[in-house]
Amino acid sequence: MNSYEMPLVLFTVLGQSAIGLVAVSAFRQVAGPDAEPGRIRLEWLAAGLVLVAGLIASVFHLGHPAGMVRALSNLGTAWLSREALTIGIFLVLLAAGLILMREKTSPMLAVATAAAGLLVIVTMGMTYSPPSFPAINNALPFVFFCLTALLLGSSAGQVFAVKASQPMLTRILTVTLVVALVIYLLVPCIWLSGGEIMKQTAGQWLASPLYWGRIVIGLVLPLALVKRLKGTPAWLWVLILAGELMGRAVFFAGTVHTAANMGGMY
Amino acid sequence: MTQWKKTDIEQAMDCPMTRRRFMKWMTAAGVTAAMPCGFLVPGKAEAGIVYEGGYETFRNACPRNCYDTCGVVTYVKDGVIKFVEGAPESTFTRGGLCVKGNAYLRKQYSPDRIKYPMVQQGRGSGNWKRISWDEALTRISEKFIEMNEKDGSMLGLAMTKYSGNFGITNYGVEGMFSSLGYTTRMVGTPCWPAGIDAQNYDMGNMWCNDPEDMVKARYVILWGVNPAWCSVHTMKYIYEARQRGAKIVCIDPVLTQTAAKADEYWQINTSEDGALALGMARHILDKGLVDQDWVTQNAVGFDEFAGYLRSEVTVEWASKKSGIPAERITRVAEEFAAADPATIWIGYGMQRHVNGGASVRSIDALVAMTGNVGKPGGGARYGHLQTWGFNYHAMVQQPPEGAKGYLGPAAKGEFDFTEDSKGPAYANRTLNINKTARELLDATDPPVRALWVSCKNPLSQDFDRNLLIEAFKKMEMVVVVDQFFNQTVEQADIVLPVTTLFEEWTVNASYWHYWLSINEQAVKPLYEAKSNIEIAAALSKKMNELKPGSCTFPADIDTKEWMAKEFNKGVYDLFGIDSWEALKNGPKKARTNRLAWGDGKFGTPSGKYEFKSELCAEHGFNALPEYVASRKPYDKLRLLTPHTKFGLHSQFINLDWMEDFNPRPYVYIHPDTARARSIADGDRVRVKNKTGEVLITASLTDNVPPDAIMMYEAWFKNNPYNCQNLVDDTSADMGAYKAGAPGVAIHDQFADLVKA
Amino acid sequence: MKKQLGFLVDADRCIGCFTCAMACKNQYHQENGVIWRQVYPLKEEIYPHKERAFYSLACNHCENPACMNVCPVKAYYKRDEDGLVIHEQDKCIGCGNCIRSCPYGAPQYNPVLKKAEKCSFCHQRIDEGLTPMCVLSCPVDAIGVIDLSTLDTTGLVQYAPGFSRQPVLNPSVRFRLPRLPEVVRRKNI
Amino acid sequence: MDPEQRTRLAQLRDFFLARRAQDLARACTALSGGRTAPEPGSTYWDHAEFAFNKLFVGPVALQAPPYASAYLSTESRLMGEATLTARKIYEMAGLTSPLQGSLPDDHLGVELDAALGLSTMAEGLDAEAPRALWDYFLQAHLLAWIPQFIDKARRAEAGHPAVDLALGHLETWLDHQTIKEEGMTP
Repeated sequence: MNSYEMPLVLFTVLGQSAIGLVAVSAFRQVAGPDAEPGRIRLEWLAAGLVLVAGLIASVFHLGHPAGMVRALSNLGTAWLSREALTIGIFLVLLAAGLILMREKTSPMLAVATAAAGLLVIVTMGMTYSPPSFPAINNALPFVFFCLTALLLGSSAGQVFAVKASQPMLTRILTVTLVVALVIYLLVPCIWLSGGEIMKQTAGQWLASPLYWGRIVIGLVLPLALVKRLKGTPAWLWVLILAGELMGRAVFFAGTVHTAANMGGMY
Repeated sequence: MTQWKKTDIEQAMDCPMTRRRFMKWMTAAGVTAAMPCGFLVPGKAEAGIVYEGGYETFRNACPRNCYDTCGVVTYVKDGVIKFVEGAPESTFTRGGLCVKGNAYLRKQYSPDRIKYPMVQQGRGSGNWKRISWDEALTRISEKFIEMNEKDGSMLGLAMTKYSGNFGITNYGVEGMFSSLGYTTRMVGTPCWPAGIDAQNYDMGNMWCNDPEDMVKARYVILWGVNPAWCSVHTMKYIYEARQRGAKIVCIDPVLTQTAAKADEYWQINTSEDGALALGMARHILDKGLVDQDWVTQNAVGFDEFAGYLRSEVTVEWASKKSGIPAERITRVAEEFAAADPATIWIGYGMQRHVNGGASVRSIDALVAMTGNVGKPGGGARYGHLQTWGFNYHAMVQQPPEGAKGYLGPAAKGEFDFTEDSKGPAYANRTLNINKTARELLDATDPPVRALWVSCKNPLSQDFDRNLLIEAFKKMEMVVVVDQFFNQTVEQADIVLPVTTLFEEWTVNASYWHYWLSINEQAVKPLYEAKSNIEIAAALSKKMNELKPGSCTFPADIDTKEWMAKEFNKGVYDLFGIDSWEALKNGPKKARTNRLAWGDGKFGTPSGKYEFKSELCAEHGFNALPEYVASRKPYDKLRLLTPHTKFGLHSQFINLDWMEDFNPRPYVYIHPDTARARSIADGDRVRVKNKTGEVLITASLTDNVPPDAIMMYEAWFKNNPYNCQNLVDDTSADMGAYKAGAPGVAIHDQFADLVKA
Repeated sequence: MKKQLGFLVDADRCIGCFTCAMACKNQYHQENGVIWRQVYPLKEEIYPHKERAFYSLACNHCENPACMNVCPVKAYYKRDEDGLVIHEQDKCIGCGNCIRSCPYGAPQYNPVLKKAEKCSFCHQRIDEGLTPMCVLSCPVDAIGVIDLSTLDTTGLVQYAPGFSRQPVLNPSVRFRLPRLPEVVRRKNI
Repeated sequence: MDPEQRTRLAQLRDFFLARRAQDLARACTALSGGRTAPEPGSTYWDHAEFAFNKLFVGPVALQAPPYASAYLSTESRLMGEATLTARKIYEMAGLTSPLQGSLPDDHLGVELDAALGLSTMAEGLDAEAPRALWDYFLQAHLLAWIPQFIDKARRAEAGHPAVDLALGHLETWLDHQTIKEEGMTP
């Protein structure tokens, strides 16, 4: 078991939620019903605050936070530097959107910000899939992060969306919940047929109460609620956020590092 | 790599200019007036000696009880040891130490070192008061004088000392005791006495070739020895021998690290080594592979031995006893006889049995009948004391006149080279160190009243620990001289701080290789630590103060001079040096005596190798190296308690650096044995037998046979683990002849275990 | 191929005595628990006898080091003259990315300095023409310094069992595999 | 530092350099301003000495080693870099420990004694150099390890009211230095 790395859990989940909010709101503006798209300004402001909160959390992860300002110096090879850069771009675009917005942003800016958000998730996916974690040395982190973004984007988005576009958001949420449920149940099984370290990772995940907590509270319960209430209650995002936080904690603590098995099978 | 941030003032402090400017201000302001400090005093600014790179180098020697006894180079700056390294001049250690040697800095500068003489209010209570050396020695002297008056002799004072520090000047502890009068001595050794006696009966002395000539061997049998853990510097010669075509066979009840490096490993049934050796001897005899010329020329009694082999020994019997298939025994016996030269290294663990001596004799016979004794690259290697011919000036002290003592023969330990004192009939009362608990309890007229412990940790090393706790309770005073608060200091009345190897002058030789190393005092003793001879001198001064003439040990001594007094012409000739100063630029190797029995003149009464030893028969054993049965098991599983690579008896394992690599003890169990008791890997188990019990973590491995369990002897810092709770004090067969008392059957113990 | 120094880990000669690991501690006095060179016992799936064969591993000074590539503040550099990967601790911000990304666990976290640190191949000693302390201290010459550009690799293997295969990083370490003794067990138990 | 602080410092030095119960009793009575501390020789002071030895002296493994380099070196060792820095600071001030080489120079008692000396010298008129040295000794040395030491001593298993009294006074004296420090009054 590695350390839970709580600062990183908070940073990644909150960051991805903010990006999800912006992306879903952008989608609502561009492809949503032509009625007015809801309280966009408030939504983007919320996203901005959530992202800043995530960044503050990430500071606690650093041994020497003062050095954070130098984090961009290795853009050439380090995905972590690129991640910092893309987050910077996303924040700038978000701020621009907030300033220029009358009652909604120009679609061009909305899409650009969403694209920047996607770029952030790509760089995050690459940063957290080093060769030392065979189980996630692939596109899985990127998939997990996209799911987090979509889940929170569509669920938290309800709060800001106008009545008309809520069914669309609910549909997005339901689909994402189903996809996420399938992926999170399937991935450990795939690992069980993989190498030794993947098997151990699957073992750790399946043995972790947090993993099952996330499946039940973060995915199955919301799915059931959305089905029964035939809509997304405004508070549903709280359950989903709790599930994502639990899931991310398992992602960091339960994924087995190759160095933990030196001298053993690989 | 400290975390001092180089502030600018710190740089400023480094440069002398600031210091001079500061001094100038001091004198100008005339501030040398009344300094408020009560402790610090005006300093005199003379610069210390500064060498290249700012280091002074000193020569030291690791004084532990180890085959390798490495030469050490110590780097000192500002009176603080910064770094230690192996001495490069020795071809045996080649500039290297081991995992323990490299941890010496953590011993020297550990905050847990015992610093001051202290007295415990209530033994075992843990409540200690600090006292001065004067007070401590006064209490001790008053007790000794009171005992002398009550018993009319000093026999009530007992000393238990062995191999905690093999620096030659530390024999000053025995010297201190002699200078107090006739006292009680725990004599003998738990280590290797049965093997010493066996080799003395066979060849007249324990003498092995220079281990560096092992490269010439064509066949090497490592019999019950684990050099990969206990003599890491010898392994490279075994590898080189293999490189040159030798076959390496390892015979051991446990699949040790050495076994993993051998070509062929025999998992022998513990303590049946004698039977196996005799079986091989019988086959060699039948195949006519005996080196008849060598035997007729250099040995006596071979015919009787051959007769015994033909009538009593068969390969099948040997195979049944040892568990090794007959075809294996015959093949290796033939290969061994054919190889020229072939050698067998006999380990100390192998002779720690009730039939240990007999087993060593039968293996010696195997080497002799194949003509491999007295041959470079050959020999029955066990150990030697060729390089220990010092004056023992510190040990040889005269008792005060009029001292009364014990009437009767006094046994002498194997390191006691003094001739038998032809003086009055009085002698020290010698008790068997391997039955310390029983002897301390049973000794009468006078009973043992006071116990002095130095260079030894009885409550970690001596046997039948629960009985020893009783024995300690009976003592009126227990004085322990040690560096760390171990399980013996816990039961002491007075503890005296002793110096480490870096804080005393002494000289060290090895019982395996032929190098000699000086041990210079690199730094001042920390706190109020004193070396053993300084303690002896201080005690003598106090004794004579309270009762003139009660102690003949010189009252003030110079430890460097006492080290030099150990040297004599014999040592200088053997090492080709004209004074001990020559050892300041590195260890020196003995120039002669490195080929055991090369001249064919054996030390036996007959002057030849004695297959049949009358002396051995006189001492109550078989004249021939006959098979002696092993001990009847008194419990289900055999219990083995060998040594770990991370410590030397109870030293080093308590250091935090060592805890990084060796955090806790384990009992090693065969998976089948564990499954039968539903024990899984990592479970807490309770190992019990008639002597006591131990709570420990289980580790499943087939390195140990299904009918045995193994745990290593060790003292972990705050962990009550102690394998001596399970080991009783049953004696080995031989050992009294040369070591003063029989050995101890450490590996003839049995126990059972159950899930805790 | 450019000069690339690396360690030869001769698991056949190695007796698992931990002298190299302690010599490294004796030289650099790392914090308790921070271990630059560790002696890993081979598990029984790879070597049948428990804790009887070892790999002594520190930093493998890879050709394409993960630590150097992922460090956001460029606190690692690879020396051109001999390919050693050196960590500049004062640049380090303690983000732990190198610790997370190195498959061999070479970078360790120093809890007091709150920074990463790792084996530097004793490059100060290499520059003085000396050998690293671990290599010097080994009593059986089971660790050696090799130059991969001129190495005769007969009998050597890069990815020994029990050592994670990472071709992208291309660790500069070569192994000689441990031998197996012919074991004769007692038959009458 | 006002005289009252200085006497407090001297009493603390005597406390931590104490060899036996009487020394502890004398220092503690002084520290508590002679108020009704139990008279010396009663078992109160024996228990104080037992706890004092378990924490700071031995022979058991120390629960709170009173040496700077046990806290400022990479491993809890003595005679580390911090010891030699302390020795150099004493040298700068023309002072040396009479037990140099046997008692580590960075023992708490010795350092408090040095603090006494250095702070006095720093009071001088144009005492620019000693004030810099005293300030360095306080900031980079005393404040670097003594708080850790106090915390470790308090969390240790062995304890006694007399020891807590001394630790309390040590802490207040140290805080007093920092408050004065911020105030930058000479």
